[in-house]
Amino acid sequence: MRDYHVTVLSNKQVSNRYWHLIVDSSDLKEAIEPGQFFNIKSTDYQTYYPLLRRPFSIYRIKEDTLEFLYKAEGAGTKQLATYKPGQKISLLGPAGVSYSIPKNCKKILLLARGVGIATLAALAQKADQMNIEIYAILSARNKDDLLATKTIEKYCTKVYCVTEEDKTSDVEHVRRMIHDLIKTHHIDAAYTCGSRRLSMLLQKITKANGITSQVALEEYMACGMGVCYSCVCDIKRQGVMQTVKSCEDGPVFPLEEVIFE
Amino acid sequence: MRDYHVTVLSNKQVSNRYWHLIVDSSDLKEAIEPGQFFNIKSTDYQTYYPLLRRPFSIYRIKEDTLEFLYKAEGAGTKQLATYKPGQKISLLGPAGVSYSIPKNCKKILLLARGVGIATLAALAQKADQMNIEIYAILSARNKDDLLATKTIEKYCTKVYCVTEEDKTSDVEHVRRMIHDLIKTHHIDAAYTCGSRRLSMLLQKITKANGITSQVALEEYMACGMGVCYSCVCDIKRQGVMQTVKSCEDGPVFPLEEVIFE
Amino acid sequence: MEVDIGGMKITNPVMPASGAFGEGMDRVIDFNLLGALIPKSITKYPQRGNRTPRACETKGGMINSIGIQSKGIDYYLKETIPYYEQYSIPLISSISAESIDEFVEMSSIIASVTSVAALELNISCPNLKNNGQAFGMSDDITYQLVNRVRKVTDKPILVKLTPNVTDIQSIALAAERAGADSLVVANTPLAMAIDIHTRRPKIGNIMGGLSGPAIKPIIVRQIYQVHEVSQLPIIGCGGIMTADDAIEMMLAGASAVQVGTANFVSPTAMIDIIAGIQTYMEEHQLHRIDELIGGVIVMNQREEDYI
Amino acid sequence: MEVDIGGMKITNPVMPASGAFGEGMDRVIDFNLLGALIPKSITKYPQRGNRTPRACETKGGMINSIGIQSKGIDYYLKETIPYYEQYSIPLISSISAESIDEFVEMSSIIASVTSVAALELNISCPNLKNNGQAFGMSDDITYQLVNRVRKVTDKPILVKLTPNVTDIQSIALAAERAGADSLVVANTPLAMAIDIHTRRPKIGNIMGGLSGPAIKPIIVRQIYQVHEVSQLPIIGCGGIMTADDAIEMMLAGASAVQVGTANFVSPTAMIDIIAGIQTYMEEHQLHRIDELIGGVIVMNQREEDYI
Ligand SMILES: Cc1cc2nc3c(=O)[nH]c(=O)nc-3n(C[C@H](O)[C@H](O)[C@H](O)COP(=O)(O)OP(=O)(O)OC[C@H]3O[C@@H](n4cnc5c(N)ncnc54)[C@H](O)[C@@H]3O)c2cc1C
Ligand SMILES: Cc1cc2nc3c(=O)[nH]c(=O)nc-3n(C[C@H](O)[C@H](O)[C@H](O)COP(=O)(O)OP(=O)(O)OC[C@H]3O[C@@H](n4cnc5c(N)ncnc54)[C@H](O)[C@@H]3O)c2cc1C
Ligand SMILES: Cc1cc2nc3c(=O)[nH]c(=O)nc-3n(C[C@H](O)[C@H](O)[C@H](O)COP(=O)(O)O)c2cc1C
Ligand SMILES: Cc1cc2nc3c(=O)[nH]c(=O)nc-3n(C[C@H](O)[C@H](O)[C@H](O)COP(=O)(O)O)c2cc1C
Ligand code: FES
Ligand code: FES
Repeated sequence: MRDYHVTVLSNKQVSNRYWHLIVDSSDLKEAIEPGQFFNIKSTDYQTYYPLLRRPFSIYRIKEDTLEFLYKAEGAGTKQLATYKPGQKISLLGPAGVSYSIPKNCKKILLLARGVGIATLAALAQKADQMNIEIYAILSARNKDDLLATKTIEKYCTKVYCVTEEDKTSDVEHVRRMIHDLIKTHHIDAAYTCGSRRLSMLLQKITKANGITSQVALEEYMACGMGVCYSCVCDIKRQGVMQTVKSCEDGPVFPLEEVIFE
Repeated sequence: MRDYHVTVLSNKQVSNRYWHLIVDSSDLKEAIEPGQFFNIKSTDYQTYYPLLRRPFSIYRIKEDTLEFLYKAEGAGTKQLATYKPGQKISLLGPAGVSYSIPKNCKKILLLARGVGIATLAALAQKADQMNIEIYAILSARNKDDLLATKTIEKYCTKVYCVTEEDKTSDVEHVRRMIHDLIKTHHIDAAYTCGSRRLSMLLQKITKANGITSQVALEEYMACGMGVCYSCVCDIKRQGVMQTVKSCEDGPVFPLEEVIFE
Repeated sequence: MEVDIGGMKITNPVMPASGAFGEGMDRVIDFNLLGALIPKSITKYPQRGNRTPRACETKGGMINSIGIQSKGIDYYLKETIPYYEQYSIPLISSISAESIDEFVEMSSIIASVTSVAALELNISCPNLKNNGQAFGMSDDITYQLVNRVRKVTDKPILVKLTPNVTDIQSIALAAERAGADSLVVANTPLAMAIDIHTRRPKIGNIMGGLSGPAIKPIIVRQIYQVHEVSQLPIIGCGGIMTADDAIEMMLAGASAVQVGTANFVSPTAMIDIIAGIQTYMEEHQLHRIDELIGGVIVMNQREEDYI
Repeated sequence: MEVDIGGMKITNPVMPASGAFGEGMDRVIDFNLLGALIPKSITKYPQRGNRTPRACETKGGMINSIGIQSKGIDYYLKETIPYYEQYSIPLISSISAESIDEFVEMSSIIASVTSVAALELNISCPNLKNNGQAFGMSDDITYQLVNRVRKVTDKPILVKLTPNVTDIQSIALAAERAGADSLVVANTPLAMAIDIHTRRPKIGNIMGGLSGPAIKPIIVRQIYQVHEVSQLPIIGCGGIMTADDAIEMMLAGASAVQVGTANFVSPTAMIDIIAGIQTYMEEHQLHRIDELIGGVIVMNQREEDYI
C-alpha cells in the first residue's frame, strides 16, 4: 500500500450513470487482487472539496494498467469524472482483503448488483485464468446500468441479467434462479457484491446448501487505511460478535460471518 | 448593477503574469464608464474556494464586449485563468464611481503602475474619443509586465515607460518626468492607479500646481456592493475626515481627498 | 410558507443577516420578496468601526471584524428607517450597545417607531464595560438585559446568541425566561488568521467572526440543542449558502433563517433559497412549513440500506 | 527543529492527532521521521464505539463520532505499546476515562511503562457521570483532574482542551496551575449535519466533532488566546493540512502541532509538513524554531502598502 501518483490514460462515460477510468499502473510493483480497493483522491488542488478520498474496488487488472468502473453521483465521483487523460491522480492502495478462491474449485456463482458488477468482474477475470466455470447473475435498475456485462461475459460460462425495468430483479425471482443454478451445477463457491438484499438472500441459500461464500461490503470509509474506525461493521466469527474495520479486515468477508441486522 | 451571467469569448495569458479576459456584454444595457469595476465570481461550482468574488476594473469597453486585464496570482485569479471560451461567468456590476474628465479639458496625464495600467487604458480610450491629448507614464517591475502598452499607445500622444529592470522607475526619476511634462504641456487633469507611492507623489505635484487629479484605489472588497464596510478608506472632504466605502463612494476619488497615512 | 416569529408574521422564512445586507442591494434584488429586512446593527453614537483590513477569506469561510461602523441612532431614525418604509415587509432593527442601559434606551426609542416590526438584540458583541466579554456569554447578564428591554416594548424581541459559549442551552433559557420572543442562533465563532509571510494578523482587529459554509455544522448543532430545551421560535444563521442548507437548519429546529455571507457570493442567494425551499416542499409533498421545523428523525438511528 | 514540550525533547514539531493515526499507516510513511507518536485514545475497558455512520463530510471539514472504539488497557499494554517500541521517537499515550478516578488509575499504570514518554489527557470527551458535559468544560474539574494525575506521575502531562467553551483562557490556566506540562489546543468543535432527504442526522450518534480546514481559524484564535495567558508550551491541533497551516499556528503561539484529518486526505501530509516548515525557515533565514513560536506581529497593525 502506497500513495501512488499515476497517470490517467482514459476516463470515459460508458453509460448514463457510469464511468470507466484507466490508469497507468506500471509503477505499482505490489500484487493486486480482486476485491481489493484503492482510495482515490478525486480533487487535485487545494479546494478540499470534497475533502476525503473515495474508495473504489478494482475492476480490471492488466500488466500495466488498472481499471475502475464508477457511478458519477455525488461530489467526489463527479469530480473524478473531470479527470482527463494525461493528468496525474492519487491512488492510495491496494487496500483490504481480497476474494479468495478455494483449492480445487471448479464452478463458482457470482451475484452482483449495480457497481458491484465491477468488483466481481475482477474476480471473474481471475477465476477464468484458473479455468473455473463461472455462472453470473447481474442485477440492475435498467439495462443501461448493466455495465461491464460484456467484460464479464467474456469470462463466464453463463450470464443472467435481471432488471427492475424488465421486472425480473425481485428477490423471489433471483432466489429461484439461484436454486435452479445450484441444482443443475455443483457450485463450489459463491460471491456477491452491491446489494444488501441480495447478500442476505445468498447468505441463506449458501448456508442451507453448505456452499462457501464471500461478500464485499461497501461501508462508508473516511481513511481507508485502518486508522479511523469509521468503516466498522459487526461480524460473528467462531460464535463471537466482533466489530471489525471493513477497510482492513474487509471489505471481503465470509458471507456467513456478516450480520445484516 | 446586476449579477450578469455572460459568456467568455477569450481568456488568454498575455505575459508572464498577466491574463486578458474578453466577455460577451451584449446583454448589458447599463452604461459602463472607465474606473468602474465588476466583481467577478472566479469559481463556478459549489467548492466555495475561494469563497468571495474578486473586483476587476474595466480595461476596454466595446459595443458588445467587455475586457479585463488581470494578474493571475492568488487563488481567485488563478481560478479565473481556468475559464475557457464558451463558459458562463458571473459578473456583478458595473459598480463604483468612474473617472471624470473636466469640461474643456485638452491635455491629461496618466500615471499608472502594474495592473493600474489596465484601469487607465479604459480612460485613455474615452479621452481619445473626446480628442484629448494624452501623456502617459507607465511603471512596472519589468518590460514583460508593461502590459497593455500597445493598447494605450494607440490613444496617447506620448507614452513613457519606466521599470525596475531599467532602473528608471524610482520615485525621484518619475518626479522629474512629471515636472518636465507639466512644464512643457499645459496639463488640465491627471489620473493615477496602481501604486500608493506614485499616488502620493502625484498628489503633491498636482496640489502644488493646481491640477485636478483623481486616483482609483484598490481596497480589499468582500461584497463590492456597499453593504459590508470592508473596503473603507479615510478621506478628507471639505476639511472633514470621513470613512467612506471605496466600492460605492469610490474606487475613484479626487486625489487631494485621499489620506495615505 | 408563512411563519410566525413570536407574533410577527412573515410570508416566508428567509431574511438577511444583519451586517451582510444593505440598501445597496436594492439594485440587484427585489426586497419585497424576502421574509423580513434587517439592516446592519445600529449603535447609539456614530462609530468609525475597526481598522482595516476588516475581512479575509479562510477555507470555506471568511473572517470579518467590521466593528459596528454606524452613523448613530439619529441618522438611523431620520434616514435608514424611512428608506426601508418603502417596502411592504417587516423591518427588524438590530441593536448593538455598550451597556444594558444603552440597550434599554435604544430599544425604547426604536421600538416606538411604528414601521419597526421587531427588535433584534445583538448581545454577541464584546461588552467594553465587562472586560471584552460579550453580554451573551453569561446567563445572568443575558437575563437582565433581555428582561430590562422587555419592560420597555411589546414588540417582538429577537435575541441573537453568540456561539462562543460552553452551554448555549442555558443562555437560550435565560433569554426565554426574560421574555424574548425568538432566538437567533447564532452570531459568528471568534476566529483569527495570520499571514505567514508578513506575520501579521489578516484582520486589523486581530480577531473577528467566522462566517460562511465552514461554520454551518456548528450552528446546526446549536440550533438542535436550543430547540431541545426552548419553546421559542429559532432563526438559524451561519453558513447558509443554498436552500438545502436552510432546510437542514429548519429540520434541526429553526422556524426561519438568516443569510449573510452568501449574499456576497451571489446577491440573489436569498431569492434562490426561497425558491429552493418551495421546490423541496413540493417534491416532498409538504403543505405547511411547520412540517419541516424540527423534523429531524433521531429515533432508531441506523445504517442506511445500501442496496 | 528540536522543540521542548514540557521536558520532552522532540526532534521536530510535527506529530499525529490522536484517533487520526494508527499502526496501519506504517505501510505508507516512516514513523521515525515524526516528532512523536500518539495512538488513538485508550479507555480502561474494551468499548464498541458509537453506532454508524461514524463520519461524514461537510464543506471544508468532516464530522466524526467514532466514540472511543478501544480494546481496553490490557490490550494496550500488551500489544499497542510494544508495537510502538520499535520506533525511536517518543510515544505519547492519549487517555480517555469516565471519571477522575479512572483517569488517575489509568495514568498511573500507563506512565509506569518505561517506553511511554508522556501522557495526553483527553478531557474533551463527555463525562457520563456529569450529565454528558466534558471534563474540560469546567475550570474546577480540569484543575482537580490534572492535579490528581500530576500526583501519580513525573512524566510530562499534555492536556487536550476542548474548544467548546466560553473562556478557554481560564481552562488553560486551571490546567497550568494543576501542574500540566503542555496544552493541546484543541479537540473538535461539536457539530451536526442532517441529510435533508432522509431527515436523519448524518452521524449515528447525532452529533460529533468537526475537524479539517474549516475549523483552523477558530483554533488559531484559541492558540493565540491561550498563549497570551499561559507559559506552557502549546501544541496546536485542528485543520492543519499544509506546512503553511502549521507555521500559522506556531506564529500564533504553538510550539508544536498535531495533524489529524490531513492524514486521511494525504497519508504523507505530516512528512510534507515537516519539509515545508524547514523550507520556510530557510527562506526566512530562521535558525531556530523558537523564532517562529508566538511570532505574530500585532503591534501597529496597519494596511499593507499596495504598491
Ligand atoms: C470497498 C469499496 C469499494 C467500492 N467500489 C466501488 C466501485 O467500484 N464503483 C463505484 O461506483 N463505487 C464503489 N464504491 C462506492 C463508492 O465509494 C461511493 O459511491 C462513493 O464514495 C460516493 O462518492 P460521491 O462523492 O459520489 O458521493 P457522496 O455525495 O459523497 O455521497 C453519495 C452517497 O455515497 C455514500 N458514500 C460516500 N462515500 C462513501 C464511501 N466511502 N463508501 C461507501 N459509500 C459512500 C454516501 O453515504 C452517500 O449516500 C465502493 C465503496 C467501497 C467502500
Ligand atoms: C476596484 C478594484 C479594481 C481592480 N482591478 C484590477 C484589475 O483590473 N486587474 C487586476 O489584476 N487586479 C485588479 N484589482 C486587484 C484584484 O482584485 C486582486 O488582485 C485580486 O482580488 C486578488 O485575488 P487573488 O485571488 O489572486 O489573490 P488572493 O490570494 O486572494 O490574494 C492575493 C493578494 O491580493 C489581495 N487581494 C485579495 N482580494 C483583493 C481585493 N478584493 N481587492 C484588493 N486586493 C485584494 C490580498 O490581500 C493579497 O495580498 C482590483 C481591485 C479593486 C479593488
Ligand atoms: C461583513 C459582516 C458584517 C456583520 N455585521 C454584523 C452586525 O453588525 N451585527 C450582527 O449581529 N451580525 C453581524 N454579522 C454576522 C452575520 O449577521 C451572521 O451572523 C454571520 O455572518 C453568519 O451568517 P453567514 O454565515 O450566513 O454569513 C456580520 C457578518 C459579516 C460577514
Ligand atoms: C476519526 C477521528 C477520530 C478521533 N479520535 C480521537 C480520539 O480518540 N481522541 C482524541 O483526543 N481526539 C480524537 N480525534 C480528534 C483529533 O485528534 C483532532 O483533535 C481533530 O481531528 C482536529 O484536528 P484535524 O483538523 O487535524 O483533524 C479524532 C478525530 C478524528 C477525525
Ligand atoms: S476507513 Fe478508516 S478505519 Fe476503515
Ligand atoms: S466591499 Fe462591501 S462595502 Fe465595499
